[in-house]
Amino acid sequence: MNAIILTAIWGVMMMLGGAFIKSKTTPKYLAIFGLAAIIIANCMQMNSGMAFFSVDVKNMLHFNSFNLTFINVAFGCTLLLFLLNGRDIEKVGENVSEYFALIFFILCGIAIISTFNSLLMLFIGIEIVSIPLYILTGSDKRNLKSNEAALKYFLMGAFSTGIMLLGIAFLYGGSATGSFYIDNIISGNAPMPAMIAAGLVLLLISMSFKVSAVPFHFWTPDVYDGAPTVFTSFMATIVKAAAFFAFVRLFENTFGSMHAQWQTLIVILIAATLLIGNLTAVFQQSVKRMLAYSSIAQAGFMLFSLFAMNNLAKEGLVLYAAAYSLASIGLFAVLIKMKDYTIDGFNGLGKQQPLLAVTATVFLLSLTGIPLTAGFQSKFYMLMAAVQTGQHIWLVIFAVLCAAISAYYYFRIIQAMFFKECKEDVILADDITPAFKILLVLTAFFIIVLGIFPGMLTDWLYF
Amino acid sequence: MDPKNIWITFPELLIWFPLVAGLVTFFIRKEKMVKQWAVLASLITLLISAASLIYADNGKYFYYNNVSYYWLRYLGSNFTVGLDGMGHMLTALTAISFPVIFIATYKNNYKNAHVFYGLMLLTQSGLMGVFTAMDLLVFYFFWELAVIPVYFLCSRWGGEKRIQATFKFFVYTFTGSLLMLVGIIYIYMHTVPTAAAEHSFSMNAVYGVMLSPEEKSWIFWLFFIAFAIKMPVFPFHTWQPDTYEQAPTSTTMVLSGIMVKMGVFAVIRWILPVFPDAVSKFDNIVIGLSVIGMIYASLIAIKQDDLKRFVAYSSIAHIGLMCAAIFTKSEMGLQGVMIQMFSHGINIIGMWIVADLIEKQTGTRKISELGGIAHKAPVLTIFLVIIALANIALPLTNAFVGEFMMFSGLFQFNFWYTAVAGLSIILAAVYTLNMIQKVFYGEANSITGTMQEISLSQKLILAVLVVLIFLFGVYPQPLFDLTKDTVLNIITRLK
Amino acid sequence: MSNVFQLVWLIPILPLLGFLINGLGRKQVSKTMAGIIGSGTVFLSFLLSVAVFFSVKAGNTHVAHYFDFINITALKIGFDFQIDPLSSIFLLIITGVGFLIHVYSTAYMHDEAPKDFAKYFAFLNLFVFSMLLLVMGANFVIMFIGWEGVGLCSYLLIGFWFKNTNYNIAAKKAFIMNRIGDLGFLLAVFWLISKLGTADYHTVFAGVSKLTVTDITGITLLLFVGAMGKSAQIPLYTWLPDAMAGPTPVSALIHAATMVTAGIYMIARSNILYTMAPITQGVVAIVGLSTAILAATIALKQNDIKKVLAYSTVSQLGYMFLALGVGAYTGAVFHVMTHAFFKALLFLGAGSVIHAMSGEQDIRNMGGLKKYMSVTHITFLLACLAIAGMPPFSGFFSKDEILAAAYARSPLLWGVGVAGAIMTAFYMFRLYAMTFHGKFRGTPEQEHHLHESPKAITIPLIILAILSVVGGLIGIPEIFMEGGHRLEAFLAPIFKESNKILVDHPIDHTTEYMLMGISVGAALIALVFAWSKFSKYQKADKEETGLGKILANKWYVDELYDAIIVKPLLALAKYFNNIFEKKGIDGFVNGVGKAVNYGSRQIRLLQTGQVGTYVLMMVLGILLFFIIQLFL
Amino acid sequence: MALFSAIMVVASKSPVHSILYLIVVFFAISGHYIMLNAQFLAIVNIIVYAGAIMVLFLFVVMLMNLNAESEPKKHRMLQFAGLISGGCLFLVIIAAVSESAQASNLVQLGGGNSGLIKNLGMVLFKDYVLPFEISSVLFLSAMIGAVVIGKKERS
Amino acid sequence: MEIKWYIGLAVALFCTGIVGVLTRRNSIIIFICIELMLNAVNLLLVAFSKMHAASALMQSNPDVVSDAQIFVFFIMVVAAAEVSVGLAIIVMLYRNTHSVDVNFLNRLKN
Repeated sequence: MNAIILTAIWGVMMMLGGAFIKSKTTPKYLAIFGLAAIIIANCMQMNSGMAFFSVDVKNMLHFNSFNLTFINVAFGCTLLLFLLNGRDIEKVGENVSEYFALIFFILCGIAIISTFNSLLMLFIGIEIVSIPLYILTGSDKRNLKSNEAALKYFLMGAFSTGIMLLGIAFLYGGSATGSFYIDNIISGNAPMPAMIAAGLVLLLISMSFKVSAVPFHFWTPDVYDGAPTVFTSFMATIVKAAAFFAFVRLFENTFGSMHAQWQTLIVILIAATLLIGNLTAVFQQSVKRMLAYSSIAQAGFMLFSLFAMNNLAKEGLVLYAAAYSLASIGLFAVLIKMKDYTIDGFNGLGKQQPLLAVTATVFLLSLTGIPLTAGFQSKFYMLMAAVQTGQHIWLVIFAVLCAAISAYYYFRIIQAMFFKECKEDVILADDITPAFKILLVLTAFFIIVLGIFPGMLTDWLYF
Repeated sequence: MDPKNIWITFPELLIWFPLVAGLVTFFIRKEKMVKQWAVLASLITLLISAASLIYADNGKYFYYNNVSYYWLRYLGSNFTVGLDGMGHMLTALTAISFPVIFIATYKNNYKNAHVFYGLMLLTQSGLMGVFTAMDLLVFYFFWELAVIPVYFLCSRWGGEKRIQATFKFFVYTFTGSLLMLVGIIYIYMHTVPTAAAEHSFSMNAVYGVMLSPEEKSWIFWLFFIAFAIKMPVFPFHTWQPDTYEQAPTSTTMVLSGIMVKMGVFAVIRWILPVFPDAVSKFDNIVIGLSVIGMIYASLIAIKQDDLKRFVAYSSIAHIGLMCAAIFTKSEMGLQGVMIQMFSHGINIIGMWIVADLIEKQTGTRKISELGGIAHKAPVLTIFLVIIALANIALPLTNAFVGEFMMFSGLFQFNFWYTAVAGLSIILAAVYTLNMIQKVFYGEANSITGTMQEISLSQKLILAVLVVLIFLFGVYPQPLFDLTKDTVLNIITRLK
Repeated sequence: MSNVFQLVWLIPILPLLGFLINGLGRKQVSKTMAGIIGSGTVFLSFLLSVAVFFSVKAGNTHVAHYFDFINITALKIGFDFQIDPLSSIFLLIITGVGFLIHVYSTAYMHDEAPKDFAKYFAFLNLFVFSMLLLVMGANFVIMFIGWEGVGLCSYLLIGFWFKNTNYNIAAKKAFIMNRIGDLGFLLAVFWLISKLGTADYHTVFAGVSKLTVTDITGITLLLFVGAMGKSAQIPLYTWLPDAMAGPTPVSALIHAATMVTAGIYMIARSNILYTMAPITQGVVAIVGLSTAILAATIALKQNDIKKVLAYSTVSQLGYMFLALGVGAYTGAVFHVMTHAFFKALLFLGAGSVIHAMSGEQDIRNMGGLKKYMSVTHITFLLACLAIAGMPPFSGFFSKDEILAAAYARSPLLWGVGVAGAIMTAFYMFRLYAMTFHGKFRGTPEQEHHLHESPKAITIPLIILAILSVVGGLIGIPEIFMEGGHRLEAFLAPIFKESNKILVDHPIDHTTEYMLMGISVGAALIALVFAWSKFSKYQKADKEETGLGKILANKWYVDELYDAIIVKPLLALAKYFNNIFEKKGIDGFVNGVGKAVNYGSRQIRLLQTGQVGTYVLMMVLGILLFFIIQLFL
Repeated sequence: MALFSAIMVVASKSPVHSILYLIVVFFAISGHYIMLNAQFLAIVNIIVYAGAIMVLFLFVVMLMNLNAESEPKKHRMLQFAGLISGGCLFLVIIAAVSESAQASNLVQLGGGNSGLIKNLGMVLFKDYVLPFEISSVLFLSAMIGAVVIGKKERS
Repeated sequence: MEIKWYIGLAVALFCTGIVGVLTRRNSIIIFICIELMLNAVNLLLVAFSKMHAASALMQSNPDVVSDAQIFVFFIMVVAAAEVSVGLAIIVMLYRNTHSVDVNFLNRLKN
């Protein structure tokens, strides 16, 4: 609760602040400060159940250490993003504080969709997340790509909203007494009535649109490519993770009891997502676009949590969210500093900026899933969860083969950085501050620590 | 001997010391200092390993050689490392190889040497981990970690086609180990619950896993492919010659001298005891592949014109024999493999050193361009002839004992496999003598005319190797005594 | 007396020491030093061998265990030596003849540079060491160690002048052919181990009854393959003539006196196995005999003095195997001994001739040498008489014993054997006559520094000559003198098991006299014919025709091997290397990568950038999911 | 009638017309609302949608004076495919759902007063106060967005 | 009057909207069609709420839930918000390209 209300309030503050503060840098510090405070508040609620506001939520939201932990992860990553790329947010346009305000609203939405207990809250939460995103995508107004991305995102987003609503409507109609509470829409694992089934399929589709699972992923590459890189990094990591969390939460609480009846769809989703995502990424020349596809591929792995639906899977999801977000944010942070976003643009980074190159390597290894990095642990959890179900082992094998393919494109960057000669003498767009370096190193370090002791994160989920 | 008053155990030392040393190396700037430091560090590791050999008796000094910490305790995986006979032998091999390699290639200069030597030491630490891991997950960790530094070493300091070659190597092994990972998880999910967690990765749990024969059969393949790629066994070998050819020689020495043993070791440690029935189900296929590989590789070796590729293929042939011998499941075969792992490590490193010396001086590896080195550098020649003959298992050299026992193990398994595999003895003679004759005998030509005799330090290193060769060729018993327990345990499990 | 046995380990160790000193210090030691060390060590072990011999003669044998070579629960192989009549005889031959040849070499190799000189002696000592190991080993593994060791040394010594590529190729050929044999040997050992769990002689021979007939036949045949390689029998004999590339003393020591007889030693050692395997015996006899004939025929037309001797060696070895095949083990060993004497003598003589002719080896360019080098001439003549089997020279006794045994088995064998003997006599005296009689056919400058060789060469010649004259007397047939066959009595303990089994149908004395008469007479005729034909030989370079041509080209055996084995093998290797490896396996691996790339390039096109298409895709997806979920 | 005009929305060439048709659709729907005695929603529908939103649309269209422009067709194939797949979807969903038409779920006209403003207001501000507040956040963000996007960049 | 007719109608409207999205290329019209879809959903929801209310009445419990109508209300709210943003985006694009044709949006592909 703290998180939701505080983010909302802070968003408003930022907005108003934008009206009075003229300097471009202050909003950043404001935002960082606020976010830090909010995280602390959230932790307080998590550890000692201390809530600043006593709102009767009428059971529309539901808080437990599990989703509070997730909120922490999401907010923490955002904080990291602010710290790393605050200056780049300033570069995007002139209404800096508004951007921050929007991000805060998005965070509010994220908090909602990770705690929702009623379809209504889910719907509103998702809208709160998406509408500001449309704007952020288009925020680079002069850039046609950005505009185009915004429109595409908006149209398809709205379309998927319609589908989701239809699904909700059917669920409502199909439920016994007509209710939007996810846990009493259906009970028992009897073969579900057709209307529920229809609702389920529609919801499944709209959610997989949000998490960009094949074949509902088409918006992803274009939008990620078009949007300003800072916001791409935000979208591709935190928002996506949140969407996943909502996805799992929804399906676990609503349809968990009849898991077996819709597993087939998930299997298809996973297979398609892994295949398309990895294959398409192989040939990309622009790193940004490649990362977009790789995010699809990673989504394929996260879908395993939906496939398995056991404790390992849930831990794994949180772990995966953290690992994937950290690595991607770090990588994007490096990418933003580059002049040329193509892979050749990275040539010889290892010589000019060894530190950047090394940290970037750690991120890439983590994304590939090499042991000793968080990436490995998360994949490991997912695979374990999948194997624990004891069915569709072929899918697991397929997944690891795809992971092998992913090594192919991630390592292209490593090769470029270390083993190729750079053409021009400077390949960075702007100078690197020591703080930036330290942060990167910290991130890398944290990734490795998580890779050795994933318990640090997963143990929070229980108490 | 109370475990409490042992503050650190040998396996830990063997893993952590090179790791720390390696990390330190990254921060030394002066190239000369880097080299000295690397040599020193590797020598200290050698001392540690020597000390551990003194306490090799696991009955008396169990707590010196085995230790376990909580790691992912809720997953039931603990950081368990220990040294049994095989572990002792292979860590010793690793510990010996690195100083030898460092000193032998002391004259080679690398761009940012500190990174190079740092990575080398990290590799050593990873290898030590693989050989000491007593927990399947820990094993998998080190298994991967040992490869990463090698990947960077090869594609940073290698030959001109290095990037593709190394990348092929990496993806190939990575795919293999991912498949193995699936197998690991599957086994884990079927281990019996323990007090700490509901499943466990610990060695005993894995050895005692309950699986139906069909499951075991296909998991066996998941594991075996991973190890077969690393060894490499016949159809999975194509990454090897390219990588050996492209990699910087000192890395190649690590690759072929020790890393190859990872595969052999892993088969003995993680396949034989876990899937005994699957092993006896597929032994014919595996042995068949290995034997084919031996002949195939030997034939190709005859045609090789590049010294490095030549050694690579000869090594494939030898590995084939080891793999075949393992799957005979006979004590004789396994003992042979044990001693052969050690001998092959020594011999092939020797081969690489000589090849490197020649390349450094003449600037070419083409066998056809060399010739007549024998009277330019007689000492070098003598060393090479000895090492090469050891490589083709002449009696009283270390390889002979190993091959003799492996063959007789294979013979007990099946006569015809042995007869066919035996042809490789002849072919080995053919290609080795061809090489010796072309490179060393005959008249010197323009390229080899400038050949100098090798320096004292190099002589010393080679002398050390040669001494080892003859020592274990005449009196191999120590190695047998060291590894006897391991072998017998495995045999009893196979029964 | 048994205290000698405490010292047997010195016998092989001394030459090893010599090897180490000469080998490591080859830059330091002077030529004389090297010579002294080399010959001295061998001489010492000769003395020891003599001592051992006498203590064995006194009737006690000895097995010494030094340390465990391999000791695991499944297999125990000790580093053991076994001293008994058989090995003691060979000890004498090896060290004795070896010593003489060392002495000879000091003079013969005198033109070499000091360090090569030292190297030469090092190798020679190493050879003696391995050979001793071979005969002293108490189990097949130790024997195999020596077995491969001698092969190695012969490789090193043949290729001693390594600048000459042809020599290297010859050396390589020798080594590889030996390896082929070694494989057979190894397989046999494995077979023994897998059946009896040990490789010790006494346990094996004791446990022979445990083996099935198949086992024994298989084992013996495989062992015989080993013998073929080492002792140059069909089909693995071609390396021996080429081996003449080495220095002549080497040829004398390795390729005449000792190494090539390792095969005979091995079979004699495991005689009991062979006795139990009649099939193998048949094979051995036939192979031996045919080798004898084939080699003899080839020898008829050779003009290189050493080649002739080489082929004669092959053919003599054939006789020995014939003996083994017909179960006359003693005869075989006997012939080994006598052959060691006279063949060594022949080679050394040839060496002295070559030395005098300053490297010339073609007998067509010699002739009339007897007036220049008398000692060589006399000794050579004696040796020729011995090998031609003229009584009372040593060759007569041994060869006669073999032929008699062959006759006992079947007259046919005997007949062919005699034919071989005749040819032997013929080509030996062709050689002798062309070399020493007639008038000199070489170049003037060769002629004017023709000279008798130095003492170091002639003294060994004389000693060997004496031996090859009287050497036969230790084995006088029963018919001449009761108990005259001392050798047989001496070796009896080794062969008694076999002799129990072997049914010997004795041939009455008249027949035996007749046989002797025939063979000797025939040989005599051939001898005289050859002498008369070639002592007036004139160089007439007319092209050989018909059979002569085939013989001169050694039946084209080398070409045959090259065509049916070497070339196909290389072609296969080439195919594997260039096609199968690159296109096949590696091609597949890379193909996967290419496939991924291609797929990526295609799938990429799905992303058209058109919102319409995207939505359409989505709708299709929706349709698909509905159908799957609700109607399937 | 609703259906017909809906189709016209899709079919008609000029945007203006389709907007007008859409308004018709809204009216039709509101009629249904009343029939389903959701009077409040009916009113809101008329006011918000037909009144506000559509006017907004009209403004935009006028401002771009698109009515003149007759858009060139996109390739028939794609259009046809769209038509087909839409139809299929319709059939599929109907087929899927109609199975579950139980007897009980007939919707009687009249009776019940759930739709009156009073009760709705009670529910809305008692039970649904949280979403109500939250939706304010939504509006805020939308507002900011509109401003950020809409306003001209200086410089 | 049975519920199924309402379902039919709503789904029909919805699919009409989809067809519109698929076939038209003027972004405004596409947007309008999406609005159409939303309204279809509204209709359906109201119908369902009525249905449940009716069944509740049959089981004769007076206080009738009308969540669905609230939900519809929120949908309208959200729709309004979306419209404002969406139109803003379209206008921005029109400023830059002087077209609202979605087919010209193909700078980003592959």
